[in-house]
Amino acid sequence: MSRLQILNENGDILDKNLEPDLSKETLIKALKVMIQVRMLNDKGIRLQRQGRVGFHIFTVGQEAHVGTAIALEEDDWVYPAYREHGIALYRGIEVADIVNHLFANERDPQKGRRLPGLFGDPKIKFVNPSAPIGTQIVQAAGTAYASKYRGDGGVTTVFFGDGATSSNDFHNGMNFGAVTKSPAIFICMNNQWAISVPLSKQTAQTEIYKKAVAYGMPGVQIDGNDIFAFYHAVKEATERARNGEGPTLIEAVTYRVGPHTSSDDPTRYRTDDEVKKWRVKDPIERFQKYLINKGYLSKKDIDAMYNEFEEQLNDLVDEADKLPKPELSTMFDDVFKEIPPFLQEQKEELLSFAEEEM
Amino acid sequence: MSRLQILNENGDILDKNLEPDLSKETLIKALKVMIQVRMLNDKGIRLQRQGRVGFHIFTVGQEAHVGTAIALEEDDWVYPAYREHGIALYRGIEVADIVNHLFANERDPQKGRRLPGLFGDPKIKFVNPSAPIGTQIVQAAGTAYASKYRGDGGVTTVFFGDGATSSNDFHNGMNFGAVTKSPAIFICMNNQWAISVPLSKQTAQTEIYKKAVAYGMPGVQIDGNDIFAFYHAVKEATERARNGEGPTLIEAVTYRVGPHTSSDDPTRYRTDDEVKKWRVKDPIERFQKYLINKGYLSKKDIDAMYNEFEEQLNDLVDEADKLPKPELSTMFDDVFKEIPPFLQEQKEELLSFAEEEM
Amino acid sequence: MVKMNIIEAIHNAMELQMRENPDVLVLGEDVGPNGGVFGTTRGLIDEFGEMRVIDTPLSESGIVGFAVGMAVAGLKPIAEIQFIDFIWPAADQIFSELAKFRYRSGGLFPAPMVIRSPYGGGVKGAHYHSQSPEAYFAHTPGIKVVVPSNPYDAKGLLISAIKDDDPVLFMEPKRIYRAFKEDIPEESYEVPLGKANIVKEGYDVTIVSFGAMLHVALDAAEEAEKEGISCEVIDLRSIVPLDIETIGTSVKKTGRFISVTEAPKTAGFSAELSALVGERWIEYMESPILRVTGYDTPFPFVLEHEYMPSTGRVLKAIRESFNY
Amino acid sequence: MVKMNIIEAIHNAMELQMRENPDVLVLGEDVGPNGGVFGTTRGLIDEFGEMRVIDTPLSESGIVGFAVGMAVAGLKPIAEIQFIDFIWPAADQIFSELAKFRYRSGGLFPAPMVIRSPYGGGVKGAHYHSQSPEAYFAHTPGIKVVVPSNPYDAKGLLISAIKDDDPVLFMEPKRIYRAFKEDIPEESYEVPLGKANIVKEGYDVTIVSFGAMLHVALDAAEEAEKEGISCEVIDLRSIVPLDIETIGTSVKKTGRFISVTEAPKTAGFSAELSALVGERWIEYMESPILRVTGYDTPFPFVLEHEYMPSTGRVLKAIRESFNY
Ligand SMILES: Cc1ncc(C[n+]2csc(CCOP(=O)(O)OP(=O)(O)O)c2C)c(N)n1
Ligand SMILES: Cc1ncc(C[n+]2csc(CCOP(=O)(O)OP(=O)(O)O)c2C)c(N)n1
Ligand SMILES: [Mg+2]
Ligand SMILES: [Mg+2]
Repeated sequence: MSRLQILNENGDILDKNLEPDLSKETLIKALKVMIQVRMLNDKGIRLQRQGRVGFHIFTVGQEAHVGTAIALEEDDWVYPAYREHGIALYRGIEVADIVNHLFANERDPQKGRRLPGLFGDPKIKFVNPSAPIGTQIVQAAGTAYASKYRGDGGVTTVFFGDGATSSNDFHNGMNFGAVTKSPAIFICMNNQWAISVPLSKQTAQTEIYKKAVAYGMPGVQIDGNDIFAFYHAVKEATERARNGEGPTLIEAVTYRVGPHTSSDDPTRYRTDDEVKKWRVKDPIERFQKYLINKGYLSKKDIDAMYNEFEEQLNDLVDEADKLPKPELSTMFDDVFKEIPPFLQEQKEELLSFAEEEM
Repeated sequence: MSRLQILNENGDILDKNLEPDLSKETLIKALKVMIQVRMLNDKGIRLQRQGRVGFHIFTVGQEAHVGTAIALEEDDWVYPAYREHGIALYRGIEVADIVNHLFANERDPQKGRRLPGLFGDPKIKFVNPSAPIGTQIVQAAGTAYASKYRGDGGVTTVFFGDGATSSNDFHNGMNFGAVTKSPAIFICMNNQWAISVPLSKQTAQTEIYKKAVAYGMPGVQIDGNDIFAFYHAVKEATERARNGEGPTLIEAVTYRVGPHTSSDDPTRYRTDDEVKKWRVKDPIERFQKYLINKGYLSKKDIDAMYNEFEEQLNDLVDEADKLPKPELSTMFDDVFKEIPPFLQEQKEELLSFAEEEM
Repeated sequence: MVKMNIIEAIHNAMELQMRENPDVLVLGEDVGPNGGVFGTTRGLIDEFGEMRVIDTPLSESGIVGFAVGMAVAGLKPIAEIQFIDFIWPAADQIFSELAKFRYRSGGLFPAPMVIRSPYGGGVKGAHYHSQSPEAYFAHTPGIKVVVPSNPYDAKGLLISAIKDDDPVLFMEPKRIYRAFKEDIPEESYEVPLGKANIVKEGYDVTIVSFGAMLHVALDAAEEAEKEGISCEVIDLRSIVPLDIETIGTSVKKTGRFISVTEAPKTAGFSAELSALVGERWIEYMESPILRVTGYDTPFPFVLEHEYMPSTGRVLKAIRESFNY
Repeated sequence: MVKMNIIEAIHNAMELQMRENPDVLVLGEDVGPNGGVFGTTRGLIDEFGEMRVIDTPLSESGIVGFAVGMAVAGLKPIAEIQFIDFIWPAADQIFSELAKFRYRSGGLFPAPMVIRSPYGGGVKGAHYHSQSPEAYFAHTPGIKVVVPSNPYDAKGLLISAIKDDDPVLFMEPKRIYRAFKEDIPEESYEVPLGKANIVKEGYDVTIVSFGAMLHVALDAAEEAEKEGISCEVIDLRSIVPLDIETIGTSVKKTGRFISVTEAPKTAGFSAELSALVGERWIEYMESPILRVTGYDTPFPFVLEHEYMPSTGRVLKAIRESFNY
């Protein structure tokens, strides 16, 4: 089997039969979201460098994942890894929620409890990501099972990296998903690196989609920088899933163009040449070209999209930056649904200490 | 790929080219060991039913694993699951050590610390098995790596069940073994059941050898009741391993003819018909037929083997049964190499309590 | 009223809850046609079908992680870990995921579910079928830990656990699974989480325990009574949340304290109990704050009864405490 | 003598041991060309090659289990867990395997090795890059647990750990990885496992801590000194085996006790310390046995400094203890 590519690096459709039948509005929305992801990334870097935000997770080069969101229904579930902000944006997360989260301020829906970039939103069934690698893969299989059990027709999609295929819960998720024939879609964002560890040191089976064989599940490999390949592969997988035919593994071959996070220095372990090779495969560039060729958008329209979001983002950042951090007392919320007496006591102790001395 | 069978159920060689070139002595020794395994099993059941021994692990029908031992060198390592007593016997464990272990008496090399059947012996590089399923698989990969690191030419073989393929450490062992190209041989004793869970509920890839694909490793399927198939497949795998070509997964298709352990009642979950179907595939019967056809042994010789071991076993049992359990003070040994002060204190406390009141 | 042992009470709790709430399902190794290796799920698959009573692959991380995903979607899974000694492959799903799901999401993603598992020694289970790891879970904020000591509580606590809005680890004292029967109501009832039970009143020494050890504590207390030492015996029932008030009331009355737990001593839950007494009620104490526990060795096999707290060892501690 | 911070001292210990003993090797995520995410293994791959400095797949269970297999074969692996928060996938290999290998085999199969891992909060690491799980390991018989608080000890304790005949978990206080440098010998030396260090003598209150919290305890003790309260500060260095004697000698002298640990309070290692005091030296105690700890919540992010023991909170406890 060969790697599925529909939209090539020049923005051309390789096989007209595979060109997705999507409305202009949908396509433009998808581009808008990809641009937002890119700009959130760039803004995040700057904020982190300025010390206004504590940490940054790079997403550059992996924005084609937005194709997944186009293929899903509103009631489907998504478990992101941590570079799939596009799914959340496409499904309608408030950009303000993301920005407040980055600043971990009092309006952060997650109450300032997570590293910037690790957010979820139940309104759009975008599950709050963990940091331990791989754990979400088997959880997603369980959520998919819930849809099967209820017969609600829902599908659960889960993202994870190439490094995550080595985790315990990749094995568990694939196995439990397949043996229960749950409507799950496993999407490996194979960006070639797990921090400094290259794929060749991660596994001796570097064609990750072939790992599906071990679980009796179909596996497909796609160009992970091609939004249409995503759309196509996910759409097919949802159909199988909704037909009761069980899960699919999709390997999206892409590249982590940026550092792992703001704490990482990739010059220690990889060459610039390799990175440059991938820059030309940029998923946004090619999609823009396609839309321009198609006559859906002009260069100017696209510039306007950037400018519009830039403004929105700047406003949100200004506002978010001014807000205080969550109140001290919130530390004790959400450990349990209700604060039990022993924790209430600890809370009072801290609050009274704070009053006296802080 | 088809399932490798060399010796069929009637004791006939299917393909003369594959008949192993082994000496009469070796073959007779192998039969003797298989018989010992069977008799240890039968004796163990009786002792357990009489309440003289606390627990029993059934081995009936899985004795063809002895073929592995023939293929290995003395310095190779073996990690058993818990039904591979034949490897230990072939490699020269003292039967008395096993019997004393079953009685958990003061001569038990493991000092009465384990359930009957879970024993190891460093003299024969037969590693003490765990009870948590699967953990040994990745340990074996590490031991194999040690041989590679030292360049000592050693190979590490590890056994595990079909149920164990679902464990975290199957995934880890296969992955670490393959990516480091360590000289490991992974042998899955696919006996169709994990207690009451049939293979079809364990995994959607019921051809277990195909799981090797996920790790970029060769996988082979053999008749797990055929001692020659074991010998052949393991021999080939050792050659690859010693050549630096990395590990192999061998799926030995066999059947757990008995209950899981003395605590299990298989009538709850499977039919007698299924069991009967497998009884005729008995690995010992067919090997005996082969040796008789070959003119290496007569029916009488074989009977003598049984009788001889029966006597040896009875003597050992009589002796073992009389011995007291390990001394109270041994409870505190081997937590650490030396007993640290805080533990010494606990030891003295218990000993003085025992003196006063027990 | 029906007479039930702990196994039957647990079975009954699940059966009733499954009838009442279609979101409740059961998963684990051998829970289907085999009915669980101890029989706690026997027959459930016949009544509720294999979509709701799931024989899983052999992976505890799989079982818990899969259940967490169900809980995220609003189901209420009861995950069985065959022996609690085998819970460690699931440690990441419990410590990093289940316990933190609600908190880390700012309350947006609760994932309440129940993990049931037999624990404890005294059944010739050796090394890996005997351990009592409550302390690991008690030290993990976000998960409740419950241990019944009798059939009535087993049923009522398990029903509460299933109905609870938080993750609950329900530890089952397998040593006394079938030790005795009690009259218990046929219908559903709850024993609240977080409330200890004063099993025996007394005024000289407070003894705190739970699960199978409660009975050892009680036996020792009765022996002590004969020697004229009056012990108050408290059954914690919940380890998290802990009923600190009931312990405090007792300690203030008796001025003497012993906890009885079977896990290794160092950093066991008994240490937490001692620490509470030492930080809150030291002024009332008339003698050292004692622990009777397992020793700091892995769980042995033939010497298990010497390893575990026995009536004799508890009695010795009572005398020591009283005669100090 | 050379000036080194903790990172450098740890690096140096490994480098020297690898030069001395060909059986020592290093494995973990990103330990190769990247030199570890904190730089503790930087350059080792250049000197020792990739057979001895192994970049592993992303699996902690794999890392520890693979290392256990090396140890069974007589090698001495040093396994790095990138952050101790990510140790849970390896829980089964540590709790069920590594810690029990020697015991369960009757002493026939020892498997000594070292697990190194950065731990602790105060570095804006949030939920999963901040935890301090020493209690889980201290409660597991068969594994030693060591935590240095300064470069000298870091090097000497790590060398002892590598040479030790038992498995050792070596927890590295990442908050003070680069906080200060000390003059330490260039050559190999050992700081014995199981020996605490009296960092500051005093006679009013005993404060016991370890790792990064030691410095918080010390700061508070110095503040207290100004108020006329003399604190003795003990750095445990080893949590298992614990130097009970040194603690006892101090407590008998001061009659007051506080432990300072950053993990959640319930069933933390501080509970063990309190329990020891309460069972052994209660007659000497002049005030409640106190703990200053993290709270019983998952580790927060923006509120981390409020969550963790601070000089202020320790000082408050000192005053409480002294003025009781
Ligand atoms: C269990 C666990 N171990 C280690 C880490 C540290 N860590 C964070 S991300 C990462 C690499 C992940 O690689 P991959 O899965 O390929 O995803 P990518 O970052 O490339 O998107 C590592 C090792 C972690 N978060 N969790
Ligand atoms: C981690 C773990 N979970 C559960 C168990 C309980 N258990 C013991 S053996 C077994 C089934 C093993 O099946 P398989 O691997 O196929 O080996 P077989 O017994 O068939 O030889 C189970 C579930 C265990 N020992 N370890
Ligand atoms: Mg990656
Ligand atoms: Mg099996």
